[in-house]
Amino acid sequence: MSDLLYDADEEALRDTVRALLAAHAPWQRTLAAVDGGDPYDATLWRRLVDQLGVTGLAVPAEHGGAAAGFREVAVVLEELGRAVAPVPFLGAAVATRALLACAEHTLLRRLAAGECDVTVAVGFATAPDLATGPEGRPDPVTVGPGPTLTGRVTGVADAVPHGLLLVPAGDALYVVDAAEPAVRMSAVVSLDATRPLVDIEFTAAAARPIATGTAAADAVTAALTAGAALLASEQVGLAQWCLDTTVAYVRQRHQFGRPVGSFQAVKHRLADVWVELTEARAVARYAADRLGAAGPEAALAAALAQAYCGPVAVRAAEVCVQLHGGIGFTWEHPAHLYLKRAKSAAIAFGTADRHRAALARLVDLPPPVTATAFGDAGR
Amino acid sequence: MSDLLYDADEEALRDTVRALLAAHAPWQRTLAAVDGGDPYDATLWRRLVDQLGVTGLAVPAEHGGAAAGFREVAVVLEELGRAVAPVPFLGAAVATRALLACAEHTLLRRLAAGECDVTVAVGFATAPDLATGPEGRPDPVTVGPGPTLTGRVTGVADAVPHGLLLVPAGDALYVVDAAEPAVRMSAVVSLDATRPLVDIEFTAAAARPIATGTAAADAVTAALTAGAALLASEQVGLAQWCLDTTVAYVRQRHQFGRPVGSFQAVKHRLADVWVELTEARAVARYAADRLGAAGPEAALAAALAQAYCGPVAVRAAEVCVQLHGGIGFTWEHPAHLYLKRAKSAAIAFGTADRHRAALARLVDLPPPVTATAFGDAGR
Amino acid sequence: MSDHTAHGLRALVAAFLDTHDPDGDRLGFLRARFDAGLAWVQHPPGRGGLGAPPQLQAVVDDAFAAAGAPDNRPRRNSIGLGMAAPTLLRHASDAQCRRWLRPLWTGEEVWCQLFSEPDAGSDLASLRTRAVPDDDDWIIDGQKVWTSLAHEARWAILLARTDPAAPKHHGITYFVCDMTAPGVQVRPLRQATGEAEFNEVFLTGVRVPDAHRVGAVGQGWQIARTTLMNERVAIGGRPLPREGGMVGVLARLWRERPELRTAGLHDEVLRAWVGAEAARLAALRLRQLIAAGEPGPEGSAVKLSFAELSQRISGLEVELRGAEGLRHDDWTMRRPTEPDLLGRTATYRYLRARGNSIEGGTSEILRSIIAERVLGLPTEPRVDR
Amino acid sequence: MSDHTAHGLRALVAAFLDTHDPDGDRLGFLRARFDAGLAWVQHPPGRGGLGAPPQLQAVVDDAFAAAGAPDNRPRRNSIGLGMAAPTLLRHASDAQCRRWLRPLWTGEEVWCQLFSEPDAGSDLASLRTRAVPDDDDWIIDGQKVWTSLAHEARWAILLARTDPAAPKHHGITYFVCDMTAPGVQVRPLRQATGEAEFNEVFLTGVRVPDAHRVGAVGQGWQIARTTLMNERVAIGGRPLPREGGMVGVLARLWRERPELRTAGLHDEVLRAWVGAEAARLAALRLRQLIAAGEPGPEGSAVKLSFAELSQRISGLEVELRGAEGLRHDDWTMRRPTEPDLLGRTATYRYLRARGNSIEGGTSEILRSIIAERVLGLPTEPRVDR
Repeated sequence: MSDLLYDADEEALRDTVRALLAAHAPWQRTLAAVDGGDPYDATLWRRLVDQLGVTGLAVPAEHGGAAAGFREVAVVLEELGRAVAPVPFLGAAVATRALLACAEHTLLRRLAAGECDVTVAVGFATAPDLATGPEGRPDPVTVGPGPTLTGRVTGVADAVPHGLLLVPAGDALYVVDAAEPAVRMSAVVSLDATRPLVDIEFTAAAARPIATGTAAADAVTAALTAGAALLASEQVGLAQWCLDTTVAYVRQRHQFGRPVGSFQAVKHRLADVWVELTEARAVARYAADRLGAAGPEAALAAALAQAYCGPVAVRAAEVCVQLHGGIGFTWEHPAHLYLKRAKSAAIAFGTADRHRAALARLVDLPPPVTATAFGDAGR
Repeated sequence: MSDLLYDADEEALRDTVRALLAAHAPWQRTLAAVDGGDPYDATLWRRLVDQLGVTGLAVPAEHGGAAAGFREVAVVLEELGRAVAPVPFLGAAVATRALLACAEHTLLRRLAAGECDVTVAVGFATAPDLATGPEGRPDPVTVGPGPTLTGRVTGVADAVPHGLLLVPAGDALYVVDAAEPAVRMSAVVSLDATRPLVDIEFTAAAARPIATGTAAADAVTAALTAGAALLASEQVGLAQWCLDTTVAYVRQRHQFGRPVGSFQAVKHRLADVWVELTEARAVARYAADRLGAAGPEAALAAALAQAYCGPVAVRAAEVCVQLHGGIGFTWEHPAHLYLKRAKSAAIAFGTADRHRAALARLVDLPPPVTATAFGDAGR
Repeated sequence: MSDHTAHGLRALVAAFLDTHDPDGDRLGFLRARFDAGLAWVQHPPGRGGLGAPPQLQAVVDDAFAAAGAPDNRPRRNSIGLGMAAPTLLRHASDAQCRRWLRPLWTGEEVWCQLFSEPDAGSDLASLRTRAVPDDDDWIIDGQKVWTSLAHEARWAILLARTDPAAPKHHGITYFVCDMTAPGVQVRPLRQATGEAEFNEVFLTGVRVPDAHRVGAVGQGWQIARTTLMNERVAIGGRPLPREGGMVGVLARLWRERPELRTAGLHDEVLRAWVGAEAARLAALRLRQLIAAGEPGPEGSAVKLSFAELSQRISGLEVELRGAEGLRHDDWTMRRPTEPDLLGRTATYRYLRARGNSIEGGTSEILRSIIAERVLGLPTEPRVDR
Repeated sequence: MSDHTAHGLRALVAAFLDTHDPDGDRLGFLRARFDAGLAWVQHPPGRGGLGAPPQLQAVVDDAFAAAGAPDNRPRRNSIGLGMAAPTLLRHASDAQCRRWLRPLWTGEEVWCQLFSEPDAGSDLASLRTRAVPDDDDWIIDGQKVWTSLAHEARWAILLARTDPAAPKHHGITYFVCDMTAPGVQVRPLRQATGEAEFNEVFLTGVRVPDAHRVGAVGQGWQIARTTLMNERVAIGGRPLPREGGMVGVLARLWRERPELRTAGLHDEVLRAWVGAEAARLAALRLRQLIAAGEPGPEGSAVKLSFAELSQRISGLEVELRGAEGLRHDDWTMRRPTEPDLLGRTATYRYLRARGNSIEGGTSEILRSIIAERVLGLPTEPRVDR
């Protein structure tokens, strides 16, 4: 039986991260960075890496990590979601899972030590079940001549300049240095302005394979499964902020001589958000806990997480905007940052309907046999 | 442009039917009949047929009818739905459409004159697009030797003893006299106790073909399309009763020192029912109006009607039960009669999802090309 | 008296089984188990327990089940075990506990609940049943409704108004009423399903000894809150395996009847599965959270989800069955002790589930409780006090 | 003056076109059309109309369009035409109508609305902007918000409090404010979309002549209801062809991009299509109902459905686009005169549509209006009057 609670270490980690974000990443700073066109907060990221060692949390002690695990990574992501903090931690966690699968200990050690950023170079919308073969991949990259890569991968999240990229190409997984001139990253205008996306062009870029064949495919699948599972905790943190902020607002805002929060329609809508959030938290904890498990349970928990938590976060953000009335619709209020992140996150690692289709396979609820959808059932 | 309102004749017809039902079909009488195990109200049916001539409404004047049309039939059905009246009018209307398609004027004249009951012998759950060929039909009936029919048709609504049955079999449409010993009707315990269903067994029953080939298939499709379209008006009437009754109840019922209807959660829920009902009425009127139209518009309007109005009536009945609290859940309150009819009607002539699939074809919104539903889209 | 660990309790059960034959006299075995403190281990010695941590109850139950010992048929006395017992344990006197708890736990005496009235549904505190003192008794007059098990019960927990002049929440007292007393009349109340799972209970000059009053006069409302919170936990709180409950029926139907499948309903079935699994994990997490504590308002969320899911899933199953969904099994009036949500037809499930959002606190009331007690939102302007 | 039939009005338009060149001076043509009573045929002669049945307006518009005549660019002056004009026609004096209606209709003068305030959103009647009499003028001080077109408008309809001591709905007066007057300051208000479609308007000692007061002092709230009912009809009431609006964008995307299709989203697209078509038919039926009457509370239903559908459909489109849905076109601040709901990206539509359930009456307020004015349900206990 999974432990779905937070243990004392996890609560302590949460407090530390929350305090650091409160001090250094208030939303006003994030909004100003978005306005300035350069949302990633490198200073904040260095603090998280150097002071708290977040990139080592899921790395075993023998490779220089904190040997805590993905449950702790999930707690950090909850807090980052709560603050819509513009740092590339989710991408680093996904890369960690890939490196663990490849037993790429040198890179794991450098990542844990905060010496380099590593990102899996796959479009942010890619679902785990789309990463397993070259024909399913949305942006195929070709190999050769020699150990070089050529091609274009679009919409990659958390790919910071001067970092390392893990690129699936052909039947292998390669490491490429993003600082090389043969790698061109161009920024995209992303819906979620606090999580920049880039298109990456490889022109015979030097590459080093770290896994081939099934091992490479499994590593990418494991990484994207981890992404889907961990993103759920970010979504829970985001939804919690939306609920807390809205509750505080409707308690204080008066209309018709009463606090807006005393109106039953408002109360019941927030109660529904709370119920959904309560369920999403259990689902996200389960997914984080099962990440280490063998067999189909990790895939099932991750698919469940994105089938459930993505829509919950979107609804929480939408209710936040709605119940703030006009003010929640302005650029000067942070609600739109959360709305945009929630809607983007609902696409990241595959939309909810894709994950439902994955569940259909995992729990044996197959689709109708005919393809036409017209003359299929006897009624 | 369709006229979506009720004209003066239609309003007058409504008033007449409503007055007759108020006098002769109060729900207490219907509930008592249900308890007695014989829900069809033959006396009421004779009044509707003989006094108001409802079976002649859609029959042209030259064949002894009132030459009013299916818009008027729909108005009568609204009132019957409002009263959950246990009479076989819907089945008669569906049969009228089949007889019109077959130009079977003798039977039309007898039907209009109230001399016989006629029913299309197809399972009540059959969608229009399932009636077009022997392979699609849920209960195939075989022909021969000679002009006789053998087979079993299950779950037929509005098939009264001693009436005539229109039976699709082979590539033709036949008339069979239900009073014949070769025809055995056995009652079913139906969810909607105010609309009995029967299973019908034909054992070399004498039959007379009234249409063959495409004409027969088209007649059955037209009849079931009419059923889907007209049922929407019954659903609108049913939903209107649920809304009116609930509004009256919550205005009078007090809890916490206030009328229950002054609580915002109750008010908003009923407002949502009203909005849906307003839309359902427009959809049902459109479907009734388009029934006479040539081309795909009648099929489209009927599919839209059942894709939209079926779920609206179910929700209205569910809200009616919920907002009545405990009393609405008792056998002594009529709400359950409406709930059961609404839920059954949502299956009659095909469930909403089937009609959405039909719309997909009619308005060119095709399903995904692959049948697996797993590896289908590039994201 | 012993070490309160899983190991220690397993040893206690083993010792008990050495001296009590699980295949012998059923009631004798259960009474002895109660007296040994192995009924409700978290409660105090003398009241069926040992003062052990509540999470060890499962250890004890598993050990008895493994030995093939008889259980107390908990579903036959759900109100007694789920609502009366927690309230008595917290608020009743020692003498009252001695009289009532053991036969309650063993199932010798079934309990029911006399709270709701025709005009006091969601607004339970507006109840009008009167209790008037008369020497050492109270004379009860009034009408109660929605009483399950009343026709089988020996005892009832009862709320009655003892001070009509006091503000509505302050004039109520909590009693235990003997259902065999003169003046208690039970009539079946038939529901939309055709069954009469509940009863109306008419109380006419019923004498209740003052010794059967629980808590102080006028404190009934506070005590009833213990009962009601336990009701919500009891309704929603059973641990389920994956695909336990109605979603399992739906999933099996989908697997076993490919001819029923349509593309449109496929996604609805998947959504229902996802919703049910999320609710299951949330209920599990709640159990982990309250393992050592009191039931809190969080139980309301579980009950709310349960009601919505059971309605949605049973409604979907009726549609998925199509032509079969038009048929019911039987409208004959029956008097079951509890609803048979998994055994009968989809139509029965659909109809019965409509009651899930009404009984034990409507979904509207639960949302207000969550908004006020969990989220701290302000109450509405009150006009009734 | 002539027969008010489709035939008669077509003849009038033909006669007008004989003497006025549609390719000549645009403003001259429009002014003459107004003076001929062919602007709003249902209104009285002298106010742009002929006193004809309102359903004949479409006949006249069609006849002018067929002749290639210039129109009055209605989308550039939507507040003027949709809200100010119906209010002025019903409540303003003859002199006021003479001054304002013609340039409003021709588009020479754009109008905006100064109703909402930062602390008076849904509770509009709690507005605090003050109007103090000073000789034949009123001196206005206050802050208004959510004012579209304020930066282009010559005139504004304005609500201000003239009697702070009166109950809140009785101390309000309706004015027309000259937006070029000293003391009027307009600042753009940027939204979640990045655009500044609205403005904040600061009013500091602005002089409004008493001749620009509409209706009696203290009657502003009653008059504003005309404006607001017309707003809701204007927002939701345009007749659309099938697949007009956002659902058409979604349907075309589905047809043209088979690689985006998934089984789960197929049913959602179909549900959206069904919902949009039902709402379209309901709006059509409402137009038929009110063709000859006044706008009533039914318009609230159309506005409510429009908001829900636009949000649902745009949200679905973003998901259907998948990887593309992660991308926006441009966050640069722009100042559009109206939202471009069909021209920009799905992400823009999604973000902009969130405002549809807030602006012009929140969906919560509209549900209460329907419950009270259509269904006759009781109001909530009021604490503010």
